[in-house]
Amino acid sequence: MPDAGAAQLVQLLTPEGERVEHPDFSLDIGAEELRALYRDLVLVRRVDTEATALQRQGELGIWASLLGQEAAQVGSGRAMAAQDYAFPTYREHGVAWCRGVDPLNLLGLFRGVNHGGWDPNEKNFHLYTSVIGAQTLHATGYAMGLQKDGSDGAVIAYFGDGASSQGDVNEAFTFASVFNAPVVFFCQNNQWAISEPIDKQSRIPLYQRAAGFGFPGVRVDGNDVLAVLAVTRAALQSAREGNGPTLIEAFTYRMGAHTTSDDPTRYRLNDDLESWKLKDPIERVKAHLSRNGLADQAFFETLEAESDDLAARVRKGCLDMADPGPLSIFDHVYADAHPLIDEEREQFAAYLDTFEGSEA
Amino acid sequence: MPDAGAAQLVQLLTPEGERVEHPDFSLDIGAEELRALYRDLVLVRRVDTEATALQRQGELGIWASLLGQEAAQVGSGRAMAAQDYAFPTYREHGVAWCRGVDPLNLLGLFRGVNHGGWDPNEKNFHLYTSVIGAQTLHATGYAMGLQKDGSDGAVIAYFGDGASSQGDVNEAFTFASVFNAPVVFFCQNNQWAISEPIDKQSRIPLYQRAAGFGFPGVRVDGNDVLAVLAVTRAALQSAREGNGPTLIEAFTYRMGAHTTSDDPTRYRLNDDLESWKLKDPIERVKAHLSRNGLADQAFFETLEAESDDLAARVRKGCLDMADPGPLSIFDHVYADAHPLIDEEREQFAAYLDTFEGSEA
Amino acid sequence: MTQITLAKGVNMGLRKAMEADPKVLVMGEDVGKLGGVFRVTDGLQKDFGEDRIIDTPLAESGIVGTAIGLALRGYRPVCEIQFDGFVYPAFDQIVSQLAKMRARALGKVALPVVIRIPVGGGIGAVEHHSESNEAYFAHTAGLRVVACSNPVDAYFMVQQAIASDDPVVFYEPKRRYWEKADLDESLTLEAATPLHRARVMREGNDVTIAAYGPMVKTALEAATAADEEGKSLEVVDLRSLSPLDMPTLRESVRRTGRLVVVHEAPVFLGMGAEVAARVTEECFYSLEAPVMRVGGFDTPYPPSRVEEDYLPDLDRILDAVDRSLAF
Amino acid sequence: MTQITLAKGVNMGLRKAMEADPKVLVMGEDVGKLGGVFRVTDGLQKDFGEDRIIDTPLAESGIVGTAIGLALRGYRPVCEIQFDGFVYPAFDQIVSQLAKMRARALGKVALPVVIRIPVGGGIGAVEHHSESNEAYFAHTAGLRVVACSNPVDAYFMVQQAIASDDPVVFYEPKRRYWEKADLDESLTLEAATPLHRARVMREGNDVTIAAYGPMVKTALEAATAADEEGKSLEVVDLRSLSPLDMPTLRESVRRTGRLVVVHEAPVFLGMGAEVAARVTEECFYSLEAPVMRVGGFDTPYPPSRVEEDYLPDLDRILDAVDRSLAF
Ligand SMILES: Cc1ncc(C[n+]2csc(CCOP(=O)(O)OP(=O)(O)O)c2C)c(N)n1
Ligand SMILES: Cc1ncc(C[n+]2csc(CCOP(=O)(O)OP(=O)(O)O)c2C)c(N)n1
Ligand SMILES: [Mg+2]
Ligand SMILES: [Mg+2]
Repeated sequence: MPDAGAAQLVQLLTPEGERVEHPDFSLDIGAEELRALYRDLVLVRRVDTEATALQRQGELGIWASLLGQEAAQVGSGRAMAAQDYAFPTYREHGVAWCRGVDPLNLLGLFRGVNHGGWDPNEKNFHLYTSVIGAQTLHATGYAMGLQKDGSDGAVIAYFGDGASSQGDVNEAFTFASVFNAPVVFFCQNNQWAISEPIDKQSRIPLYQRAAGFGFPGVRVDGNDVLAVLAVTRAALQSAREGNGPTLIEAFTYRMGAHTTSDDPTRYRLNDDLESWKLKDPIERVKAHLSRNGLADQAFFETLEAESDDLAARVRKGCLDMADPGPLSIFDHVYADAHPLIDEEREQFAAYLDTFEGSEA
Repeated sequence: MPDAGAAQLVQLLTPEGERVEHPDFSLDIGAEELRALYRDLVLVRRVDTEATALQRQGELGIWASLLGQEAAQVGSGRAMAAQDYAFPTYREHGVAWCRGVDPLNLLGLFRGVNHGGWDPNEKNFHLYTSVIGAQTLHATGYAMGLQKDGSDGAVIAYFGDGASSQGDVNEAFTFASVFNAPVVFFCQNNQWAISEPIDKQSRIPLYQRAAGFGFPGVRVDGNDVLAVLAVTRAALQSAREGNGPTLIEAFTYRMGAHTTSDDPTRYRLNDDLESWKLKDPIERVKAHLSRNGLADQAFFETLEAESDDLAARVRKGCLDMADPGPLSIFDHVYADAHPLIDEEREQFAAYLDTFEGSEA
Repeated sequence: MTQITLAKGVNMGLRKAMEADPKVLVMGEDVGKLGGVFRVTDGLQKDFGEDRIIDTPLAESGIVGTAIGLALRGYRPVCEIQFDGFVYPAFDQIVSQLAKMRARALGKVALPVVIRIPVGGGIGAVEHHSESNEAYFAHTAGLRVVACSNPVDAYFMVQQAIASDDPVVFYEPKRRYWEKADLDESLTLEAATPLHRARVMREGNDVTIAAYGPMVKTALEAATAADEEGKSLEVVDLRSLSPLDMPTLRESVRRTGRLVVVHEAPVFLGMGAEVAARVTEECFYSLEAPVMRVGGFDTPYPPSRVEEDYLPDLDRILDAVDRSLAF
Repeated sequence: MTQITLAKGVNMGLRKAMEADPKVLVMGEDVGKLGGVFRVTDGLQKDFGEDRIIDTPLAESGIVGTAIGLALRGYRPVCEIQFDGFVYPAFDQIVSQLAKMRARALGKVALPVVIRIPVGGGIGAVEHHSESNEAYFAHTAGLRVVACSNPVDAYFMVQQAIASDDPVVFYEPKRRYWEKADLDESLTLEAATPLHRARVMREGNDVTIAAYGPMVKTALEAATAADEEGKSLEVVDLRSLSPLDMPTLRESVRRTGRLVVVHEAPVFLGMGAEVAARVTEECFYSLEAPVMRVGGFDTPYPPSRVEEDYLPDLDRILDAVDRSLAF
């Protein structure tokens, strides 16, 4: 994994949509693949927008928007091979998309019908983890398992800039480094941890943390899907080849509120937002496609329609989602029989029966 | 705080007792001060030897020997100013000595008559902390307090190579760095965490961890009391001047067992021990003093006698130590009155009274 | 008289304490400009500055660990834990350091640290945001644990907690943050009920209901409903979970002969277990029925769409009352 | 028949489990060449290699967190926590991740992780090396918590814990590590008492003593002493703390009418609270006296020179028996 260029932000596509070269990271990519990436970016943003709307309408309890982070997520998500495994935070809707997880699965959690509930092993995409940083250790352990199995899979552990301060994340760095585990630590530095700017977490760029643990760190333009793809591929490849972990800092910006419960006007000014709008991860790919004749009007129109369909499906699926029954509380707490759970389930069922037909 | 020379082990006195220069760290030191350091080294080793003997004779439950780490502890301990504050692990008997804490205070803990019990504020030496790493956060918080007070004091947080893996230690690095706290992280890398060699904690030299958090790290010859003194003084001064934390890795070797309960023959060979014997922290100062005529036979003889007296006093003090009474269990749990404690104390006193005069 | 919410009560209490003692600090995640995710520290940083209202790195062990260091230096830090489910990374610092350091030092240091925790469910939140973990801390010697249930108590109790020279875990019932009550600001701290005293919120003769935090309101509603059925419930707000105010509980139970303990936390080894065991031992001959416990089930806190089934409500309390009366 | 110590029992049980299933791993601090500070993993690394007996970095959260990841990959990790007082840095990973992940995944993942903890006092150790923290984990839904009290149980129970698809906190009474008993190695796991079943260790008629882990031996000694005074004590080894084996307890208490619960942990919200509350509810009309609790005091574990006063002993158990009989 090249470390040399790390001092500089790796970029392969400028905000204006121009391809640029980087001494350490290159990407050979055809028109079709570019269009596919663009499609991913557009669709994940559309799912996100729809989810935000659903929350406003009371259909979701909360939503953590990925707005502005589409490239970081699609770039890294598309860098993964089938046998690779992702451990997300609560914001990796774009990665979920790339892994083939149905957006409706994500919505269940935010609607409050479950705490996750998709089968992590079906798409090699672990459940969302909301305790900050905890999943980086699971990812490391999983990677240690891959290593023991002699598998050629690798793992990506997602986390935020705020999470870099948690003990768990730093312990994950130590374990991964000492055991040379095939794991890529992918930090989306969106520059905010709720209301706290990045300087409350670190006084130096985050990618430099890796050197302190003995593995390479790279800062990539997190709004550049091509650069993220190239850098993540290289890091996964490096892990696969037995070179151990890499830290990728995807430098980006949280364009929306932390979640729909948050009110960013209390703690940040509009200026930054305006300047980051010019770095939009989708616009630059669109500009690149258009300017170079890599996609025609029909492509954009078809995508628009697909996007509308997806949004409609997500909306309908959300509204159709059944609430869990009261006795589901007792399900899946244990794999094996458990007398206390059985007793409580039985008593509660009997108690609920007393209301049968009554109004209470 | 100079960082440039960090790649190299800072040394000012060779194992053969020769003074050498270092581009970044220098020390102007007279004969008297040198003799005083030598005296410290000899006396702390003597206390340690006596404590080990007391443990063997059943007078202490356990003892954690500092054998081999005298220079790291005396050098750093003597670098501190009166207003500075130390947060030790469980092995900093040499630092305690430099702060003026009576060795008998330390013995109380290992004998089992208390869990510490000296007044930390009397000598600015906190209680021993045995939960690995926890004290580094206390040290950082204390340093933040000094900063708020506008004090010109600084703090030293001691910890071991094993401790570097704990989340708490890395969180301390983050807090200290972000708040620019006047704290020196002093890691005695004695190359073992009980039976685990340093490569189970890190694949690169530990001093490099600091750079990942945005502050300087220095590796110093931990068996060279002069180098440790110079480097620690510089780090404390840097902290005092508002430049924030420094990590010092004192590269040394645990010459004895982890504690008297440990059996190192199960996990390490004698070879390393033999080569480290040649780097003994006391012998090199003795050689330097003798060879340069900085101390005469009378000095060494007087010190020998003082050492014997100290050992005798420690032994007698240990044997004379009174066991705590049963009702002491309830003391000092809370500052203010507490009905449950009061009730239990009363009931237990009444219960004990029933045995009065009986044989039970 | 000012009408305040419970959140405002804590806010005003913090302000009072900070005005009275320059050593009082507030630290935590997002407590500064944002005023905390529940706005409990709203406006404090503007008035007291970044030096006293400290936005920390995102690390709970770091928050509590550095608070301990600040306390050793003479400060009185109030740590905000953003949600109940996020206190566990600080568990070691709380139970091994904060709780034990004074005894370790034979009384030579004091640890006046307050850990504020918004607690419990009922707000439709996602996982980890609705937990009730008071039993962990109440089982830990060296800590004091209290829970406020209303705006006026919130105002006084947070000040008392800060004034305590012992570490205090201070629970705020998050779904009651917006409940309102009138506060007489002219009342002094000295006039307030002592921190570790329970309070009879409603007198009754048939069954005693002991609750705390968010469940006090539910218990009072149950008492009103029971009244209509001719059952007279006495409601005791425990307020202090460690230590427990046994005299108040004893007096009530000896009179009514029956006790139902209510909390959101799982029943197994929840506070109800201790209250039941202790009251039974001290009031054995007065009890006409075993102490009944109404609490969360012994499962992880469920998804929000089913939390109303998980949480004790009026009906489940009345059911327990009936079961008690049936003995 | 082989005579083994309790430590050897765990060691042999681990070996059996590792031989039977290549997915079983042991991980922790100093578990390799040293064989752990109590030599429980002695010889295992030599036979199973560094890949399966893993010396980890010194970080408990890291140990449990990576064990969870390994479990997700299909391994069955057995984590050794060096001493009871050092499990707290892993608390978040245990209660928020290990305990809850299966429910979070609607049953789609299993977390067969065992956390071995040498527990309790009586060995003259310094602070943090003598704690009894089972109540924290027993209060946590999603975990199973067991405690062995003798060499034969140690051997079988550790294998059963490893075989469980649920996470198990496995307590080993450290001051009983050197107690000896005969093991019939020809017995299979299937023939052993199920993991979550309590066991009547000695039959009696007057008072039931419920104990677990290190206190079982003490309770049996108390029973012998009581016998001489003409009091017949029944001793139940709870073995499983979560879930509790209520049928066995109920049957005993309904017969004797009296119960004393004994543990080293502080009484306030200790296991005794739950046992007392539950037994009282289920056996209200059979109880002639309130359930008595004998445990550690509600203070931090004291310095070793006074630990014999802190720990429940034969006399304190007999005192509780007398108090029970006096009702
Ligand atoms: C241990 C823990 N503490 C606090 C929280 C509350 N919390 C949720 S998200 C968040 C900020 C996270 O910031 P960052 O890691 O940068 O990720 P981002 O939300 O920006 O994607 C906080 C403090 C939590 N979930 N877990
Ligand atoms: C949190 C925690 N885990 C485990 C232990 C047990 N333990 C005591 S000392 C030690 C090794 C410490 O190694 P190091 O940090 O290098 O310090 P040294 O003993 O070499 O001075 C261990 C694992 C502990 N005290 N605290
Ligand atoms: Mg962020
Ligand atoms: Mg060491």
